[in-house]
Amino acid sequence: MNLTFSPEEQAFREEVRRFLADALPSELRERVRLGRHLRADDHIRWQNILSDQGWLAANWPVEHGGPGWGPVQRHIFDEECAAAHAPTVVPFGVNMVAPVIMKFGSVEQQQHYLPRILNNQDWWCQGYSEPGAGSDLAGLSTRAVLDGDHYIVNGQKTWTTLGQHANMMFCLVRTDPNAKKQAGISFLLMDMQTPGITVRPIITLDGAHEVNEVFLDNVRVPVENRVGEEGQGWTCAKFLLTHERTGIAGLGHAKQALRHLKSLASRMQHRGKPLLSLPSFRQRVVKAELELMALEVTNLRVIAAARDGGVPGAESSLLKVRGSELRQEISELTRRALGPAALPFFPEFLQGDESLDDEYAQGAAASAQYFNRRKLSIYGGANEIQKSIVAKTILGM
Amino acid sequence: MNLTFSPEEQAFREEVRRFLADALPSELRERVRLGRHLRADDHIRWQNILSDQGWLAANWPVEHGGPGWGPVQRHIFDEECAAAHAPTVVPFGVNMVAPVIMKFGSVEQQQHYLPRILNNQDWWCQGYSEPGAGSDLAGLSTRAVLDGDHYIVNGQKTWTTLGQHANMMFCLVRTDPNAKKQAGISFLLMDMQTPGITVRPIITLDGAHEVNEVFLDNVRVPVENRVGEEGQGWTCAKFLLTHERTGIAGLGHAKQALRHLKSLASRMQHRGKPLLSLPSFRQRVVKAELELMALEVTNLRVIAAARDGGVPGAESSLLKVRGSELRQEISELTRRALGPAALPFFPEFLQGDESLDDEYAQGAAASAQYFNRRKLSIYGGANEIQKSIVAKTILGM
Amino acid sequence: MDFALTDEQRMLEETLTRLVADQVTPEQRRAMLEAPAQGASPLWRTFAELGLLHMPFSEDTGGLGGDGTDVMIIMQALGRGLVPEAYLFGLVMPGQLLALCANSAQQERWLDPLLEGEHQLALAWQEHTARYDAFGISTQASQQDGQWQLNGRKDVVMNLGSAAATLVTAQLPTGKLGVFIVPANTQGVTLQTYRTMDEQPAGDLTLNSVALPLENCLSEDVSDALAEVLALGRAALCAEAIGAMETACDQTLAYLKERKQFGLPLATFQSLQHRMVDMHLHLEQSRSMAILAATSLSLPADERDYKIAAAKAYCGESARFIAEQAIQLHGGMGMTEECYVAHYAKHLVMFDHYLGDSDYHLETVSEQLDAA
Amino acid sequence: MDFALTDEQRMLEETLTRLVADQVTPEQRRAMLEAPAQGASPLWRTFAELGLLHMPFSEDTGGLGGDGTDVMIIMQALGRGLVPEAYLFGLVMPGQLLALCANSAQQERWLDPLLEGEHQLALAWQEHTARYDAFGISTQASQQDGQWQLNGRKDVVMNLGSAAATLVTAQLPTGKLGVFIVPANTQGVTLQTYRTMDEQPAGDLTLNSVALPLENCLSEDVSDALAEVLALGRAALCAEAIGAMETACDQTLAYLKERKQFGLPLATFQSLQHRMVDMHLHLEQSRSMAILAATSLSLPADERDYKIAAAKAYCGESARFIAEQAIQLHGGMGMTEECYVAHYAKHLVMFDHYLGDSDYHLETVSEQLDAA
Repeated sequence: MNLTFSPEEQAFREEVRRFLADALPSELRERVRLGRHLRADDHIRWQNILSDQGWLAANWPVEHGGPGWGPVQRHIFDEECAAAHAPTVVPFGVNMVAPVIMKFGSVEQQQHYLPRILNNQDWWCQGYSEPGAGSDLAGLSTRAVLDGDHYIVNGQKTWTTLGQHANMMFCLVRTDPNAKKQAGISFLLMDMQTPGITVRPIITLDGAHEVNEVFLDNVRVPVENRVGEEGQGWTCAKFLLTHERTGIAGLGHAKQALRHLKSLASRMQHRGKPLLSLPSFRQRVVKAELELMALEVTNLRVIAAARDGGVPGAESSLLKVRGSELRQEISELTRRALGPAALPFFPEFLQGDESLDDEYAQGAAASAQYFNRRKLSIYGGANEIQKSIVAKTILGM
Repeated sequence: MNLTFSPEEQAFREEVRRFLADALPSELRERVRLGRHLRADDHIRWQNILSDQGWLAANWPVEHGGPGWGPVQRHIFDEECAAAHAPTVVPFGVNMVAPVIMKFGSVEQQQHYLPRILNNQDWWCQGYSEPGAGSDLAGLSTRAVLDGDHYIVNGQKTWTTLGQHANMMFCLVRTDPNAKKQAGISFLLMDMQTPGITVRPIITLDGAHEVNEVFLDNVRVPVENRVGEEGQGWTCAKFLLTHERTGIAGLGHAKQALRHLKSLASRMQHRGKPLLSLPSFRQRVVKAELELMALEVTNLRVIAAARDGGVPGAESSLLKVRGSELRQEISELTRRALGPAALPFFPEFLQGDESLDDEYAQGAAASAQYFNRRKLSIYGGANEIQKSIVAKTILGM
Repeated sequence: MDFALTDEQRMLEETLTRLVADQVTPEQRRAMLEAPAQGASPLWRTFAELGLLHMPFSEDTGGLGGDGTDVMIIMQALGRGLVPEAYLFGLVMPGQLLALCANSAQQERWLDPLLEGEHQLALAWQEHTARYDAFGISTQASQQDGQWQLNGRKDVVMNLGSAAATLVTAQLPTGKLGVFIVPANTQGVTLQTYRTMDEQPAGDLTLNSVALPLENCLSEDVSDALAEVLALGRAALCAEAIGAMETACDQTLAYLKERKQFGLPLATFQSLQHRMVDMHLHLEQSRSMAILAATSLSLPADERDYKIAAAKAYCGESARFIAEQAIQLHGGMGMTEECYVAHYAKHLVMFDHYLGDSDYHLETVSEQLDAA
Repeated sequence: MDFALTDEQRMLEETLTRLVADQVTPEQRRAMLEAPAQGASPLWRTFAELGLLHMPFSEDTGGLGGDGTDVMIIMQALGRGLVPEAYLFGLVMPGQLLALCANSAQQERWLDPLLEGEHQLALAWQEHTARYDAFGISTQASQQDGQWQLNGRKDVVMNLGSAAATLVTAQLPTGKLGVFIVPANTQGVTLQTYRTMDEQPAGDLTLNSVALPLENCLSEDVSDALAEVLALGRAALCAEAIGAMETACDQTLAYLKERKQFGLPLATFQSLQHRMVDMHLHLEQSRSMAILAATSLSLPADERDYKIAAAKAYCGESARFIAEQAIQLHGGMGMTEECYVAHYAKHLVMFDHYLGDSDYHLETVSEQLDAA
């Protein structure tokens, strides 16, 4: 066994690093570094740069316009992007609906949608969760009734991330109310301009507008916008959930956040000494460092398994549970590190273009991010659900 | 509100302290201090001293020969006994079967058994748990069938603490197999000399012989040895469980153990400095100190409520859960504090009269006690069961 | 040893509980936050009528002579409703410092109107460079031409924007710590106000060659009094947190009972039951610590500060645990502004940043550990 | 980056797994502990036949040139069965120190027979007064009349009673650390042997004016070699703990599936399911750390020691967590000697006391934190 990257992989890392140094606009880098919210334009600007480089669709095969990277390269790319404070690629198009369209979609769908994703023409959002269902995804009740060559869709979706910017939504709907739970679900693509679709913001406790409710009121969706067969929606959804989850631990972000934390806690002073030397604080940083080391090797084990042809299964639950806990712990320590300076809240600074005294600007996002990171253990199947999955699928309980 | 003891209570504490200084034999004190196991004689010797002083039956009313103490005095007495390294009174007679006999027993039973408990003539043990039932006490299957003026008892009891020394056992048996679970249970008193009773030791992972299995093979128990009515056994058992549990947190022991830990960790050296100054270790001691402070006030709240006529309910589950966790944590830190000296295991020293180099004698019991203390979160209803009780009875879940 | 409330205390508790339930519903609270009253709010006037503004002050300074328990009862009730009034930061702490330090003329000028509800004050003790340490500050005061001159900056001063005057600590040339009363609009003073993450009004105060008449100096050696006021403030914050924890637990329990998943109420899932029990264990243990803090205020300073540091550290950790679990058990709902429990969670997390966090206070406990 | 085993390694793993399953059943293990073999046990002879005794040594010292991964595979398999043989303490650690320090005559005398299974050794580096620090010791060695003379005491020397000779570290007059080979029955040496809490043979070694010929000094500056051997030992212990954790998890899972309470298998209770998952999370994360340790042995000393300290600290905490949960989930059964999992729990808890506990290693990590 060895844990070192091959010379080719190291050269690739250098290449990514050079690209990021050259191509990432400093305004964007600074915005991400300070934890300010990105505007739609900011996302598009960066994704166009990636697209021009051919690196937007990191996990697409070459035949569809991807760079043909394996899991190790994708891992390196993610890690370097996080280290460079590059904006995260909005995943709903390129990483989520695209693989489903490649796997289950018709040739027409592939030819129409994939290029539009690659060149950022479409902004996709996800219509999965519903107000009544929570982590019980298959309990969804949005109905789609066939009416000639259209489905008429009625219902409500929620937690639709960045839906306010999207012009397309992929959506799970119930096409057969009599089939048992998972069997009656289909996978539809909707144009957000269709009459009957209303997007209403959900403001989260960090003051951000990141998620939305989407109301569907007699929305007419052409039958050709269904991906796969009727009733095959759950298969598409499961494929998407289990498909490619090596990035799920968010390790690149955790590493960057821990570096930032250590630097911050070295600068902050407690009675004339760096906060990082205060035993109770230092101990928690040391524990986070250890957890990160372990998680990094676990992540590499999963990546190596994927590279060697394995399908990551319940390990991704493990990575999600421990990864989200670690990122939450780091966000907690970062907020604490700021001391009283974590108290003031400047939503205009985080959301807009205003400037702020450097004294506050450097830490302005810390408290908001702490609260924002609470979502990591809730969304995509709450950690309690992940544990039940592991109990069931790995331990046979 | 105030947390100070009254002048009378403080005077009582002084009285107890003087008594312990005068009356507790130094061999016993030393044996308890070093964590060596007590022999039957050791227990009897101390309980006779307490009996002579009129303090053996701390929670008995005056009419039965108790000192008539209230909850606060009992708390002070327990705390001082622990601080002075006095042997714990074997509770099965004086604290467990006696209150049941007082409440549910006949006048004859009271007149026969209570004086014998008071003067240590009988050594009682408890026949509650069964191999198949675990924390599900009411699931017991030991059968008692009426045969004239005797019950014929068949079955098996387990976890019978110090049963090897006992001449009497109180026992839950199923007298009506057709009644639903709790309803068919009766409470019997058995002479351990009765033919058909076999006691088999269970050696625990700390090498101690503390608990036993008791096999009951056609044991004939006179009907007059039943306490209360037939089928009333569960009522007796529940009365015993909820009756007097202010001592359940074991706080006197926790306080003493934490004092010992701090003293030990100040003496042990890590690279030329006291172990107690090593940040990761010190932080855990600080946390234990805080938990003890909180638990002490919680305990006083429960005691004050009992004094003012309240019946301690689910708070005792709280005290048990947190109290056992704290005592386990202190036992863990004590073992760790010893460093490599925690490794050698000297069962002969712990069990017998042999001496040992002072180097090892002072810490010889630490590892064994750490393992022994694991029982605190298991017996008397495992902590998981305690939490389910709180969820049900307090939170209505 | 007594944990029972007196009849008067029980009455106070009931009155306040009713008041908060009636007048600080989620909607009313939102309205108060969105359009803060100019001058004394109706609720503040009610506080005045109920005697709350007099309660924490000794009788010889015109108060009702309430003790730690009385303050605890009030703060706990305010915490239950997350009441957006600066009772602690605008009244109790600055008022208590005046009561301890000020001469009768100063008390007449500043303390009496405070107790009558005619104005509020602020206490500016905190500076970023000193973190949570009230004594290692760098704001300077010196006498020149028969006046005091102040230079420096005070950070995250609670209730700054609504204060008729701010009590400002400063280093004196003697090496001691002094405290000055700085009326609003004094020349050389600039305010930057904002809200905290948990929606409380605060601000930074810059003092640029601020000239003050001699009588604006309240004390030329305020250390002991300031320590006493900080102790009181910390005990009061613990009590407030208990109130907020109670509500957060209640709301979470109600949500678990009501909300269904996989066809069953969440309250029937054992892992969630046990988590809910853990929240209650934290609450009850923290309540014990808050009681310990409230009843320690009259102890000698060392013992008082040790116990209150322990309580503040303990409650800080519990508050965060309960906040995080309340969010988690509410699922996505707990992440939204609309969900009332989210506001409690914000306060319970940010609690730790007021008057010293648990690292700061653990350090105090740790320093005295061997002696304890 | 490669986590796959080579074909040889896979074969080694399979052979050992089978061997342990066949020859170290709970009953066989108990018998071995109750009546230890005089001289090499049958199992040790099998180890010799399989090449295990040669495996960890470089080819130029007569070994098979196995690396960290090979040692990991072996130790993990031994840990799974809690095999009562002193593979690490009686062979790998003293042997490796000989391989690093000894001249060829010394190797011929002591190392060759070790690899042939003809004797075992012990390594005495630990002293109570130095706690886990191998370098702050007080045993002294000095030359007198053409001989070395040793005075001091070594504590908790593993495998002491079965060792043909013990490698003893001592302070030299030069201020450096030396290492000496002390044959059993040397005059002036007294042994007090005992078993550890987790049933391993150990003892204390007192050296009272022990005279040794010059050739019994293996090195007059052993610090680097000793650090290397301790690093190897720590990595090996982590691997062994992984094996023991696996078995403890397996046995606990099997118990939960089999045992019923309130009419249902324990495995159906959600809170126990999640606890069992937590045990697995600890196991998998610890496995990663054990791999990190095994693959760090060839790194520069600083980096090696940093990573191995991190791994040992991490595995120490996980091992204890798994041990405690295994006992708890087994209920009263887990408290008894009869229950096999109790023996794993004992080892997993005491694991932390071998070659430095997690406080000790966390301190090492902490010292290098900023640099990391």
